[in-house]
Amino acid sequence: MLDYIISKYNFWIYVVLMMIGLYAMIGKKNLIKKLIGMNIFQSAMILFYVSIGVKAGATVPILSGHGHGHVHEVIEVAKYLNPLPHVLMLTAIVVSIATTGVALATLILIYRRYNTLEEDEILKIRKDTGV
Amino acid sequence: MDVIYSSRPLWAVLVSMIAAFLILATGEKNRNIRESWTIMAALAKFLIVLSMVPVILQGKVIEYTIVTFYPGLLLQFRIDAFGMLFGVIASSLWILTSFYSIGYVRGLNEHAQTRYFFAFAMCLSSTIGIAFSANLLTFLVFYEILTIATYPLVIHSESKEGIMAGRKYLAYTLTAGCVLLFAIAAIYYMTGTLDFKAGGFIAGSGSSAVLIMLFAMLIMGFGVKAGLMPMHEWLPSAMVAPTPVSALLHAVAVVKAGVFGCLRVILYVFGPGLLHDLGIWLIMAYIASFTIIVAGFLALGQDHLKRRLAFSTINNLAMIILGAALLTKSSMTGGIIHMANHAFMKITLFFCAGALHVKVHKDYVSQLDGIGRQMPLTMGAFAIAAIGLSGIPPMSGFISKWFLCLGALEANQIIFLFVLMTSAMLDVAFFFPIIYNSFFKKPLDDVTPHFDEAPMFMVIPLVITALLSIVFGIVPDAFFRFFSLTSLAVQNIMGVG
Amino acid sequence: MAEQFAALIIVVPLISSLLVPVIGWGQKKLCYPWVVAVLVVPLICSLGILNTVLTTGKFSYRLGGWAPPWGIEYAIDHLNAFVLVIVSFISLMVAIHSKKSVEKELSEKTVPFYTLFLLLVTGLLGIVITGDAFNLFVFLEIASLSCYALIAIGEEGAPIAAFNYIIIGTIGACFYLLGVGYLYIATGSLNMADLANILPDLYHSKVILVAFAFFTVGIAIKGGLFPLHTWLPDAYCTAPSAVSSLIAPLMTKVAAYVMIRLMFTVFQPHFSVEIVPVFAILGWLSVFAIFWGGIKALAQTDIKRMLVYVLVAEVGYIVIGVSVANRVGLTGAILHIMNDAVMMTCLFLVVGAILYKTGTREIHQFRHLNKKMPFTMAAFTITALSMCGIPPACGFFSKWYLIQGTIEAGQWVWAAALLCSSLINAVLFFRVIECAYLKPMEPAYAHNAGETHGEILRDEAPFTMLVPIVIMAAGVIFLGIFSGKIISSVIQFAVPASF
Amino acid sequence: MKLVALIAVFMTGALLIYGVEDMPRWGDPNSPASSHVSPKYIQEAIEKTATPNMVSAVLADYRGYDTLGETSVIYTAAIACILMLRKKRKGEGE
Repeated sequence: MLDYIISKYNFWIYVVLMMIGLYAMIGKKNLIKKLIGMNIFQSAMILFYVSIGVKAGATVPILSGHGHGHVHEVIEVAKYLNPLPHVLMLTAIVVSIATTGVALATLILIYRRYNTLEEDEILKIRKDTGV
Repeated sequence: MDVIYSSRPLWAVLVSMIAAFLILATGEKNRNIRESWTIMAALAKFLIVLSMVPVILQGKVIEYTIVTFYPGLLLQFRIDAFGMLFGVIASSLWILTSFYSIGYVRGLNEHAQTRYFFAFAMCLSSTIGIAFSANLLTFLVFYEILTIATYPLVIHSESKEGIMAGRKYLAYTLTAGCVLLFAIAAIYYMTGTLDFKAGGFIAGSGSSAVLIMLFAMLIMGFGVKAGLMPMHEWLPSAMVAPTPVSALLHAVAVVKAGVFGCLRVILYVFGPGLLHDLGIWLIMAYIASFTIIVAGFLALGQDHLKRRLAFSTINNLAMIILGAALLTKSSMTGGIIHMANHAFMKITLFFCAGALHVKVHKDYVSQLDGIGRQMPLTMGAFAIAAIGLSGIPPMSGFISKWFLCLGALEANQIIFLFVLMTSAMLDVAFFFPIIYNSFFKKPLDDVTPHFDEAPMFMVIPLVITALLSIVFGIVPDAFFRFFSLTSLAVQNIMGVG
Repeated sequence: MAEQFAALIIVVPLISSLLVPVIGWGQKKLCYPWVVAVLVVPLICSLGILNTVLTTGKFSYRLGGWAPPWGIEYAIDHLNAFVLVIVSFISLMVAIHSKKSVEKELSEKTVPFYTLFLLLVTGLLGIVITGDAFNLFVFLEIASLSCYALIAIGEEGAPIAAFNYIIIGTIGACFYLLGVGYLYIATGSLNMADLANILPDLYHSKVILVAFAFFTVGIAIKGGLFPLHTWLPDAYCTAPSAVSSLIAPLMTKVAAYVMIRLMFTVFQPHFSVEIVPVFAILGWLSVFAIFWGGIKALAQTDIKRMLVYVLVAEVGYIVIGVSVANRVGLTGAILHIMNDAVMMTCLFLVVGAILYKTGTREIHQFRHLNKKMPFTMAAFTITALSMCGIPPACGFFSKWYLIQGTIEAGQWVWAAALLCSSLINAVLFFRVIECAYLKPMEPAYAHNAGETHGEILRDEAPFTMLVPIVIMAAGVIFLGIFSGKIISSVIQFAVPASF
Repeated sequence: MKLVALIAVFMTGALLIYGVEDMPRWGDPNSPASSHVSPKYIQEAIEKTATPNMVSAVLADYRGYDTLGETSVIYTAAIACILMLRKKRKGEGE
């Protein structure tokens, strides 16, 4: 049992992180906190993906000593990590940054209009102004 | 059976649809041109329909496929004797109603006349579509178009009452449309076809419980428009519509479409044999009888002339359904021929009510004392039609009632004979006081004691329809060959079933 | 030729979106004609693709020449060729329509608006055309990001709606990505066709089950399926009218497409039907969606808000078609993707035109609209009738197939929900029609028969708005009449072969 | 609301963990993820793309199209911020 838990501890960690983020996104009233939750959520996802690429006993997927020219000897697959998840996560990181940027921009808009970023206060202001 | 492929059915439907858009394009400014579209379309439609009658009488059918959706699922016209009969009724009466409408709306200086004529033409287009449709899907398509096209006519007055009536009308008919859609989809799923077939096509495709449920749904769906009780509520309310609308649509096109649908279901989807086996014909007949009697009594209680006529319509339509439900040769003949006879007589009555409304602004039965002296032609026509509806010879109503009674005897159901007798008595009870009062009672103060009729545009059509109801009483096969068509239709059904 | 079409359909709007700021820098007014001209290209391309698919069958386009599953491919079959045509056609129509309303609502933001507009279209097209699960996510994000921003510049309350959308939309997208990750762990592949080959052996793996669950939830969020639709009404309603007429019809439909793609081609239908009871759940949720959307719509006085709730119900329609999981139901669902896209676009365009002309969206202020804007209102009426399922408009036919599907599946309640929803729609739309056509009921009017009383001048929407509206309304009728043709030539091949 | 959020979060978490059960051990070199598609990247990258860094090779070449999408995402975000935040400067007409 313990062995089982340890053998997959990467998953436990990312699940816990992700749930923290998810809870912040759904449960928090402050919009900035929601945004932070979103970032935690996405980071957890990135961790998850990157951990898929891990192979025991392998190293980073960069060929050493083959800076230029062709390779003649056979490359051992087991020696290098799986590069694909890393690639995917480079894209996902960019996406997450872009999303954060857009979200921050909307937060600026919201703050300009209501002078607060607390969800219930905004709701109250909107109710009072009769919208 | 010989099948002739021809695009004439399509043109019969399209001609008034095209006219509808021409009317819309012409608009309020050029009234005379607009009205000429209506009349031209009416004449053209009638001629197209009439030109097909001889072919049908030779025992052939005319077919035209508009579009195929799926194998076995298509929009198609197929004209058989039964559809032809309905087509002839609707298209011939449209001409008269067109003239009458012109007199009516101009006489009252109505608003939104363009919309009125547009919707009218659309209604006729879909009515003919219903008459000629070859399968349930086509039927449903035109049936729904008819529902929508009638709506602007029901709410024509744009008064609160009118809008409420419109809502009620839509509530009833659209719900019915949904029920129909479901039932028809289920039939298609079960049988893979929707084509009408004399004597029915659905037998053996499902358990009897399912078939009975489908039958109930279909009759409910079509019965709403036919004013079958207890789904009749919208019809008297819809009498707020202008009188030509009530005349053509609530006496001929719309409600007849409902009855036509019921008959199609009874005779061409389920078929006499199956209904007999399932034993629902008797229930159907009882429902119809119930409607006949109750509507008769309710009519007695109405003071508003058009509402009284509306209940009389419900009463007569139920009689048609009763004829079909009894499943004997004579009763079917009586029911089908009554579709034609009732149409001519009832339209006369509505025309008269409209003439009264336009000329002397009287809508209530109690206001009609002595009006016969002022408007003898109108009230004379009224008398003829009323007598006819009560089933007194030599008017055409007698013929249909005769066959219906014969049918009741053939079916060994004496009780329905009594129903028919009671109904005739009720007819007498709610029509004869009107005739008596208008001719023999001392005129009310506001009645002009000398001859002063409604506009000729209105009087001539109603005189023609009144005369026709006498002619059909004496020579049932005159002009339009209604009788031959009827017997041909019955032959087709009985030949198979 | 078709391969070039497949490449161009994404690249042209993408590159053109880079050029919009350049063009707008010189002359702002040129943005609009540029965008319209550019959007003609995807339409032509998609028609070319559809034509190729119809004549030679499905094909794939390898980006960079790398063979799948190592590289990314566009896998084009009947289903996505069909959806591509819908997306590109509707985006063109909305672009044409947008001229005046953008000038009025967003006058100083024309340039970035049109840039994002093109990017949004690119994203939607990319989602539909791609054959790679991760690539789909990237395009989903392009579409979503532009969506968020376009919504945020709407009326009062739009930024909050947009922020909520960002949060929930990100959850949706991330759930999708989690699903992809789980599939990748179990299979090692990202290519949809490759996944479809590998998956059948793994159907009983828990990883696959979880992946499937996350896919479903993620897509349901993006498509606004009840009860995950909570972000949708505010977001779509507060957006500028040009934006809502683009995203309201298309976002939900594209999500529905992704759902069909994942459930029936990546996973085999028998997995989605037998191993996971997902369709029972989805079907019942759709029933709730239909009723909830309908009832909420009844409570609205603002026509745009009403339409948005109707949209929630319409999503339910499509999902019911998917959930019955039989051939005819799915045909109905795919048909309804097209029909509903056309109808919804038409309705939103009409609302945009009315808002532009009269400045109001309140239904009770629609008096005399039939006189002021006869063509717009005629288009509205036709589409409204189609929404109520009146033949021969297209709404009737999708309803027909959907009901056939429910009957075949023996789901009577679902069928009843579909039927009830047409009645609810009838109430909704006839209420509007009554207000627009019949409300001139001042007491004086009733007698004076409208001869000269209160002459109402015609004040029709501008030409650029009217043209797409009329085209869409005509489309509603034509798609209805030719639905048989469309089904027999396209949709029946689009339904996955395993049915 | 908090309670609902908590329940939703726990359900999601439970689902994720449920799926973990059938996953390969962490770092297992024979897991499908490491054995189906990726070996070819490792073996052929240098030969086909002349890039010793396999991540770069996949990023810019095999899956270069994703990267194009990624840059578009950045572009979208930039334009989105401009659209939302840019205000009319004084003196700028219309």
